[in-house]
Amino acid sequence: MVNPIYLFVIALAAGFLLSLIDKAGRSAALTVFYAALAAMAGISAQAFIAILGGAESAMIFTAGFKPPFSINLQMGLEESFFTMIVNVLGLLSGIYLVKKLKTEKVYALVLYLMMIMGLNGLIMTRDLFNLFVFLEITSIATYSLIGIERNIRSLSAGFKYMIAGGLASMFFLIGTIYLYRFTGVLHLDSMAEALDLASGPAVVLAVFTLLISVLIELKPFPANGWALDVYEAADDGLVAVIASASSAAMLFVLYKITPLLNGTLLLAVAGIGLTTFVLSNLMGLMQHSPKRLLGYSSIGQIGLIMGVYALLVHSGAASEPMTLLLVAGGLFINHFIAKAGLFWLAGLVGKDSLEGWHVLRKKPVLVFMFGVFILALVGLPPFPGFFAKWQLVMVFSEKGLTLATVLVLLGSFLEAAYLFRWLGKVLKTEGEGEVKTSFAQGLPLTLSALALIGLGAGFSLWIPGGSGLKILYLPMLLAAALFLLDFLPAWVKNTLVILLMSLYAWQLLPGLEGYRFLFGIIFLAGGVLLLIPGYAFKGKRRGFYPFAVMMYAGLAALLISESTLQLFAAWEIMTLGSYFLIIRGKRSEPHALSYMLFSIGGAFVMLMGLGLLYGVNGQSLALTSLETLTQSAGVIFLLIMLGFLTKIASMGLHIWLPGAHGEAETDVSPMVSAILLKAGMFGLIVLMSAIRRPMIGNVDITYWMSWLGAITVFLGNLLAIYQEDAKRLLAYSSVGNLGYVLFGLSMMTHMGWLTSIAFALNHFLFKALLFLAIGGVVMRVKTKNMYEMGGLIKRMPVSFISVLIGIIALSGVPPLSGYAGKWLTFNILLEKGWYLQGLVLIIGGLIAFLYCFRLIYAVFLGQLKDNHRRVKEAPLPVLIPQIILMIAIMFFSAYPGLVLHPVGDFLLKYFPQGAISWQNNTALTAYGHWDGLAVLIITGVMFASVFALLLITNRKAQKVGQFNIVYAAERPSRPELTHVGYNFFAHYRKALGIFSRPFAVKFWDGVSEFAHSAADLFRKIYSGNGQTYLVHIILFVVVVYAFVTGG
Amino acid sequence: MITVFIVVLSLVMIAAAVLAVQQKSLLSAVLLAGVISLLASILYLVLAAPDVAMTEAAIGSGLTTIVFLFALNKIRKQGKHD
Amino acid sequence: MTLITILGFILIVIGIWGMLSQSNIIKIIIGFSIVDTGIHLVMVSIGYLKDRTAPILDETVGKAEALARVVDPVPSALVLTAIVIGLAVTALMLAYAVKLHEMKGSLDIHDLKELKW
Amino acid sequence: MIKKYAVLLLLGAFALMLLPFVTEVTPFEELSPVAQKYVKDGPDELGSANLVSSVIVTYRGLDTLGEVAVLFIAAAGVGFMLRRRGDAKKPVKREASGILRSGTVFLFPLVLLYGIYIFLHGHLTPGGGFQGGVVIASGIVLLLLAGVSAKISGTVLHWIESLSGAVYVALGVLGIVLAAGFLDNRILPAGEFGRLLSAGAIPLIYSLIGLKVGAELVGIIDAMQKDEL
Amino acid sequence: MGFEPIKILYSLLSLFIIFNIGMLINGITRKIGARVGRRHGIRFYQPYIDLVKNYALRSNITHGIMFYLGPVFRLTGGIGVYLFVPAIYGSEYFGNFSFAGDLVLITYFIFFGTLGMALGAGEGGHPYSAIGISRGLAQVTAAEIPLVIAFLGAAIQYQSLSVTEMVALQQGGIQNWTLVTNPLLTAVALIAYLGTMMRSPFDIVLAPQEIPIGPPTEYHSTFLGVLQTNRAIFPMAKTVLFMNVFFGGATNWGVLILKVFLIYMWSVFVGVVFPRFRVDHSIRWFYKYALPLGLVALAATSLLIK
Repeated sequence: MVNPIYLFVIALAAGFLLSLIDKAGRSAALTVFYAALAAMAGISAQAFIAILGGAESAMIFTAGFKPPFSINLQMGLEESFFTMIVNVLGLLSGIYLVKKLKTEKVYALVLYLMMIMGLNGLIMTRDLFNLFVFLEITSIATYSLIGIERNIRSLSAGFKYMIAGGLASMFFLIGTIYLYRFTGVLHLDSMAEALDLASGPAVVLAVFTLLISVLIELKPFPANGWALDVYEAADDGLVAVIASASSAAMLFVLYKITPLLNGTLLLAVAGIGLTTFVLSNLMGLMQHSPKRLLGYSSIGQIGLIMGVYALLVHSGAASEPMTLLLVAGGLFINHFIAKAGLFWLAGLVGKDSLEGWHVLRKKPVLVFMFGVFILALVGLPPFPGFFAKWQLVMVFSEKGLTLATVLVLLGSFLEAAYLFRWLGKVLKTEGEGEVKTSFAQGLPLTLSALALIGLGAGFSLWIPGGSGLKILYLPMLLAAALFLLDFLPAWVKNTLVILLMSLYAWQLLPGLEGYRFLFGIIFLAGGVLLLIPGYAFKGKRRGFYPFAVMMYAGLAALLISESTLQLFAAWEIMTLGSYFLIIRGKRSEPHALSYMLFSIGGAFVMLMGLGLLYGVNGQSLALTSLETLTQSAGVIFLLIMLGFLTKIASMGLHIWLPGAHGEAETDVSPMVSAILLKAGMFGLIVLMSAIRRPMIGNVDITYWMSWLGAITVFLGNLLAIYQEDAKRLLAYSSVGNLGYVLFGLSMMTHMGWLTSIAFALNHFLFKALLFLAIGGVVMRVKTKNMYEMGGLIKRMPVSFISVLIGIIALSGVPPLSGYAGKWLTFNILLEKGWYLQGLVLIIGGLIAFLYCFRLIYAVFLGQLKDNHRRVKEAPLPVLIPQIILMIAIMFFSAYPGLVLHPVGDFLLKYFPQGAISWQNNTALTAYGHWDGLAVLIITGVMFASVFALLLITNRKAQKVGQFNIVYAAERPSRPELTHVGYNFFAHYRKALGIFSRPFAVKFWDGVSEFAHSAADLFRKIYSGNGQTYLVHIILFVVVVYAFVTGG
Repeated sequence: MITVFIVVLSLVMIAAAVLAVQQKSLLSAVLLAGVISLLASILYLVLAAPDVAMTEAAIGSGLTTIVFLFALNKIRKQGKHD
Repeated sequence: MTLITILGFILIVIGIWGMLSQSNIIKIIIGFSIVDTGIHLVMVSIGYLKDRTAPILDETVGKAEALARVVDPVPSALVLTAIVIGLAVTALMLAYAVKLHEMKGSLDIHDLKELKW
Repeated sequence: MIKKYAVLLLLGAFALMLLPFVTEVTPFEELSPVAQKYVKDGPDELGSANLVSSVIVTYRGLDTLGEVAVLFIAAAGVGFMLRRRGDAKKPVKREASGILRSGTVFLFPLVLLYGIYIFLHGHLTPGGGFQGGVVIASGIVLLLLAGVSAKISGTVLHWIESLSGAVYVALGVLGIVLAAGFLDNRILPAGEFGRLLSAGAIPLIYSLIGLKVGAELVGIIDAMQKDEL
Repeated sequence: MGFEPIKILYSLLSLFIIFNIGMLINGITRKIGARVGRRHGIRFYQPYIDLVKNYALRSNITHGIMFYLGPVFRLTGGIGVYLFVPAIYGSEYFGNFSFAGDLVLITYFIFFGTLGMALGAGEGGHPYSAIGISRGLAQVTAAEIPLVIAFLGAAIQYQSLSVTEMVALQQGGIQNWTLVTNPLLTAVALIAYLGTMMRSPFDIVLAPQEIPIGPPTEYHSTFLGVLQTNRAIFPMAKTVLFMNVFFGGATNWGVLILKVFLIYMWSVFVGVVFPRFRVDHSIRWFYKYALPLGLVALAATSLLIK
């Protein structure tokens, strides 16, 4: 290992000499500058590698005396890592800034170098006063560099920063000198040994002043207005260093002074950190300036890291280095890279509005990076933040830190809200403009994006239970490959994906049993089927296939997941993939956002549940540990269930669904509706098969689930009948249909579950069919409003037949497959005796007829509109799966037992008292019987006979011309006059309007409104006045001290 | 004796500080701040820290004041352009 | 020398008062330098031991008796550094002030509200 | 108005918070462990009579190097902030009174000499590199005021500043090579206690510091006094 | 239970019988209606004449394939409902095809015809037929609420979904009929019956006055013939079902005819007495009165079986 002191020697020597070298030309100076930065990065990286490889950590004793007599520097594992990332970031940001550095005075180079050196010093020094010196070096260099921008915004931000930093330094000095007074040393380790916090209030005060100074540098709420201004105004390359590297160094300082702190102080740090995290992310909701938004996010993340770190230390979890590394380290490195990347991007884009960032779309690679950074910040797989957050929740739950977990997840949720809003805007806003990139700017971005991905992979290995994530490797690899192959035409990729997915399914499915196999068929075979329409899309269809594969990867992994980690990772990957699929729709942006937010919210609630499970059940990650749960089973059940309920869009949590499914592309709608929704159901089955009697106190949760299911059916269907938009109608219908599923599951009986599965299978078949058919129509007629269509049976007969079959199956009218569910529903009602819910459910089911008819009538019947006289039948690739699905429906209608019988047998495992038996093709229960084939044949024969009768008697029927009719003594001349489409069920609205009021929408709107006004209220404290910021700092100090001392 | 000296000196410094803070004229405020430093350097002598005393006198009261004055001068020359 | 410690803290509070109440940037910087002076006084007073002399060995204070006769040299050394750093910061602040005045034509901190919320 | 009182109230609370520092802390009864070592072994180990100097230059030498760097950064920063736009006019030369001019010309060498004296004797008497540097700088300020040389030779200053800094760092590295560690002043023989040429490299380092600090301070003042436009 | 080919013949016979009953009752009720209104009215065999006439008519036009298929769906629905009901209790051969399914099947199969009719009329050339369907569907779904409650109640009471079983449990005299054992539920059922019979006050769907060309009138000639056939069978099928579930069923054709006639008369009387509801009125009426009554009946039923 190279003596790490050379880090400083190189920086100082280069710094001192740069202005001389510059006289020989700027390129010489730049060469030296980059060489110095590279050498520093190299030295620290080499030290890191050496120490990882088992080398002793290096102690540097300056002046040749041992501490505490002289200043010493330390280069251990932590230090080498931190200096390495700081130096590498410094080098990259330096490269990023090359254009600026070429033209600025040589001072800029000097200052930049000194800033980086200062950061190294902050990290390495073990001497308190020396820390102060390095702090000042860093600060002063930073203040000066902020002046690099010759504009008033930057300058005033810099000034505010300076006076705030001045106060922080003051506290640092006071703390330092008093600690010297009490311990007689300045060397940190000796000081920690000599310090006795119990010996008096002054000692506590001394530590407190030191701590508070470090905290102020870490930008706690509300003493952080200056930092926000700096983030917003300063140069992007510089802010990347300030936000990432400087924060990293300061966090490390916090880490170093931790031994001085006691429990109360640690709790104070935790409280401050988490409060900052939640509030700054709350305020982030109101931000429209990208850089300020990033500022809020940075401050929040730093707060999160310090809060979490303090709690880990306080709870003793930090004594396990791996825990500290995975949780705090993961959160940290995630933020470190992603935030730097985003600030660099900000520099490239140079727009002052979130919408303006759409220019990134001109360069797909940049969008990809942007996505990587945003997703990493939100904490989604496969990025380190995800694993860190997961481990955090596990550890916190184990230690019983529920409140902290809630705060962390709340803050993360708020952050996700604004980050995804931004992402959506970038992906969807239309407009002019472009981004110019250079190699120097592209390099740091590329490297950081790659680093995030690589680290994500690394964390997935290091995390406990991470080996289980292997199940995701192969599919994710395919997704990654598809990113690279995105330049290929769509049909090639489509074929590739279909082939590989079929192959994967072929490998996977035989290993599954029971309901897993059934879901496997739905997820994978269904997935392949629904990829076929992809051939109808021309061009490259950029960005479709990677995410489609990601979604299916998540789904497939869900099937075979055995640990909570696998389940959750698969869940998130699936969500992520589907989000990107959904947002492809033309007007999808707000709906995709609400989909994502509900999903993330649900996932976080679920995560709480999984964490709790981990905590109370002996730190087990196995899903089977749900079964042996003895305490808190009800709460865990409820939390996990809520996550799944969000995905199946139960009433109240459903408001994302209509837009998300309705606005998606033709082949995406059936994917997310027919397939994706089943994931929630699958989750529920996994959960409920483990916890059979979920009680909270004396309340049986399943009882309320059944009510929720019934109400969902009723309201979902009721809302569907009012829709004018064909796809939204189908979407609301999905809400209702999943209500049946929930209801059936809540029965907790053999037959109940069978009902549920029958509904699910059927829903998959008909909803895929309907969405494809309607999607095909929408592709052709370019509108989704049903009242603008009509008479399309003449132009699109196959689609018509699909819809006809689909709605018969949907409505449950015999002889088609939908009837199975209805029949079973009556049976389970008798069995279970929950009549009231059942009644609501059945009434809801009746209402379904209304929208079913409307769908087929308004689109296909009535009169053809003038502008649709030349539309063609939907493209063949869209029709083929429809035909397959129709055959499948017919088959399932005739032989329901072929599916339900084996699944029922499997369910006996959970419910030994099976209540349904099979005689050939007849299903028998204690209450009734049903022979699907007989019904189909009888109906078929009757139909054929009557048809034959009519053919015989009326075989010469002549087609009447469209306008060859008279009504009300008028001969209509326009098709609109002969087609009633708008507000078709007006009388229903008149009669039952009260139920159609969007209470849920209003509720969530209210929540959102509340959050935004709270955000607006809070952020008003950042008045922009530097003096007010000082008041905040002093106030912050006094208040925290009052809390710490309890008086 | 020495205590009285310190107390008197302290009172003068506090008065000077209050005056410097509340003073309307920037020039006098700067000079008062310089005076505070100068008096502080006397106190450093009392505290048996001649090195500090020298430094404070040279830097704290001397150079700092000069820098202040130069800056004020520069600002004055810029004039008000609003 | 608790008296000087107290004086130091009083100066600190007065300086902060100036920083918080004066809107002129120069006055804020003056407040800051008063705070600095206060801190330095506190620091040096911490290192003082009653009835001892400066930590410089000469004829009157020999090597042998030094241990019992001199004050703590460490705070002095620290303060030396702190003073220089204080100057550096003050100078930079003044540079900011000059620059801000040049661009804005005003020294009022209330006018620097380009960025908020 | 309310704001004013609120601030006062806040300051009151703040002062109250700081109270334990005054009421609960007793002065040192004896030297701290670290100081004891410095006082006891310092003169022998380093050969410096001024213990503060030995602490500054050697025991806490890294602080001092950092401090020099801080000043260096500040000088760069101030110069950077107040840089003139490329095509600025030449500064107007101001005429000072004749007495001041001739007085300055007479005084300047003396001031310079005094500064050099201070840093060379840093290990013996109060004062050292910083103080000396300041004195040199104030001499140059005098020159500026007198308008003797409104345009201080940037090149010379640059060279002094850069080279003294670089040599200082190089001496530090020599410490690793020749003595026990970075910035160890025992690269030169300790010499006879109390002599000018003693205390190892302390006088040398102090000189370098003096030169560098002086140059830096002049840089700051120069940047401040230069006329815009 | 189980299927034997001979059943097909018996079923056809059963169908034929019920068709004639339907035709006759149609005629008779229209006569009664006219007499109440102090008109002379038609001959009781008039429906037969109309039917023959319509089948013989030659004005063969169509608005499209669905228009053509609509009546097919409709009649299939009507016949199907009947064929899934075990008409004569205890008769091995007049049990129709009830082996294929139970009460639930019948309940849902009622919609088969409704849907088909709606589809057919939907493709008709006139906007008003669509309005008629909209009203019809709305009203049907509302009227189905008491219907479902009634059937569910019966299923709860007898702990079975099989119509045959329900009838079996009602054997042994009038005291065992649901009418007696659970009058509240039967009341609900009778309300539902009204709602599904498309008679006043719930006949706005057919509403010839407001809508000059209601859905059936779109159809003519053979189409109308098919629909008329259905109008003979379908109400009878429903009536037979009600009879089975609430009125003890029938062990021979005589009892069946008597009971069916009496139950049918109920709707006729109400229809004669009450004026017509608007659709939103009737929806609200079913939700406001029938639903609560149904809930009370359900509660009573669940108490009853305890």
